[in-house]
Amino acid sequence: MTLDVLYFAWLRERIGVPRERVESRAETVRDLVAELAARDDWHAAALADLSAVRVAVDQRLADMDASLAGAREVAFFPPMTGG
Amino acid sequence: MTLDVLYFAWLRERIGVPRERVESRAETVRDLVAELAARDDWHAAALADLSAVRVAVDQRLADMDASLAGAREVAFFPPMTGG
Amino acid sequence: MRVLVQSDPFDAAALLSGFGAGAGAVVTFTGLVRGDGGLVALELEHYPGMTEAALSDHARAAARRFALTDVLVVHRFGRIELGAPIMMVATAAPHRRAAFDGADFLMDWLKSRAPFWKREIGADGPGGWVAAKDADEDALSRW
Amino acid sequence: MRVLVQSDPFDAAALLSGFGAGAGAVVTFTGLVRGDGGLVALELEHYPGMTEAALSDHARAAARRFALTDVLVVHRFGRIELGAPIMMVATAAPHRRAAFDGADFLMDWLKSRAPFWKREIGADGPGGWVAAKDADEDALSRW
Repeated sequence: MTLDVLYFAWLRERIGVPRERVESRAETVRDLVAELAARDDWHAAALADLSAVRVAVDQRLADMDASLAGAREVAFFPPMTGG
Repeated sequence: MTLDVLYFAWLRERIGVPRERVESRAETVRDLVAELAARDDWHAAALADLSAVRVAVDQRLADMDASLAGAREVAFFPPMTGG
Repeated sequence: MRVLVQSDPFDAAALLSGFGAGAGAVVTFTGLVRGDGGLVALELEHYPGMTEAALSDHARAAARRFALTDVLVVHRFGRIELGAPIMMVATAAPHRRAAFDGADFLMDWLKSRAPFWKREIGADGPGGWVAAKDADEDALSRW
Repeated sequence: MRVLVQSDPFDAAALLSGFGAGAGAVVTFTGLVRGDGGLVALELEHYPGMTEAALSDHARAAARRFALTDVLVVHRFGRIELGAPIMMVATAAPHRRAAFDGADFLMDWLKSRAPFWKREIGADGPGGWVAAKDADEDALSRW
């Protein structure tokens, strides 16, 4: 499947792009993280500590075990600091 | 001693005046209530149920046992409903 | 710190201009005349002299207790029409918890310790005095 | 109910004009850029699309949960100078408890669930990203 993968804040900076389109066979977010981390050192470093990473699937907060069935957009970002 | 006695809200209405100057020998607020209640039926009726009456001595909230030594102004009123 | 007791309407935007400069969090509470059961206005009586002193004392106490960097209290008396603001408190603090708690505390105090008395005005003229609520007394005991 | 996500400054007085008509209680919370340790501005990044949807969902959830009669949320992104407002929430309800709790709940949620990320800007340019606080996560677990 084709996924738009978005990065925000320091994840965007470390990976070097705000978004990328990827071909993926991932069934869950965790599978996708493994695929992305295998791409290069920057992805691997940014996604090394998942306790510091939050995820949204199709713009809804999700967790690492969330299914990607039917998903189009996955975003990775640090814990939010709004307000 | 000479005291200015003030009434607010329904106490003012039932007693019929917003303030009056009284000569008093009261040592406490409770003594003053007894003196006032002895004046006439209106005072007696307004001050009959002290659970519905609050008091301030020299513009500070007080209770029925508060001393009137040195006091100049005593106010009686229902529970407050500000805000 | 600023305390205003007045019969005129107040301009909230003007009062809040520059309020809490340097703070990270500002909370305001505004109480308005709500149209229950044919009410057309409220008439507020107060205790001139005591009101201002009591509000100032309590604004200072709230500032101390919650480390507020600014406090504003404005409270009207006299006739206040349906839908109009009766009063406003504003609190400023470095962080949100103190600003919220300071405003909440001030409101609980104002409801049952500030010397104001509300009477309902209906279409036919003055109605009854608003009764104090046990819930307001209970709210105050939280602090 | 109104949700605004914008880079421009907002006019709080204009947004609050007519807000909560018919309510008895209106609470507002405003978050401002506080000048800690040489900070001259904040830069806020957000997730366009998700931000608006998440804020709207949560404003509706707060309205339902606390029986609010009106909710306003406005949140800026981009560069925000020292002392300027970052965001504001306003809640309206018949009584003060619901208005306070609704605003408090919305703020706890916004702090750690709305997709915004703050970075500090010092005199020499961009500094670090603001770290999420455990206290904010704890605050959310109250509800």
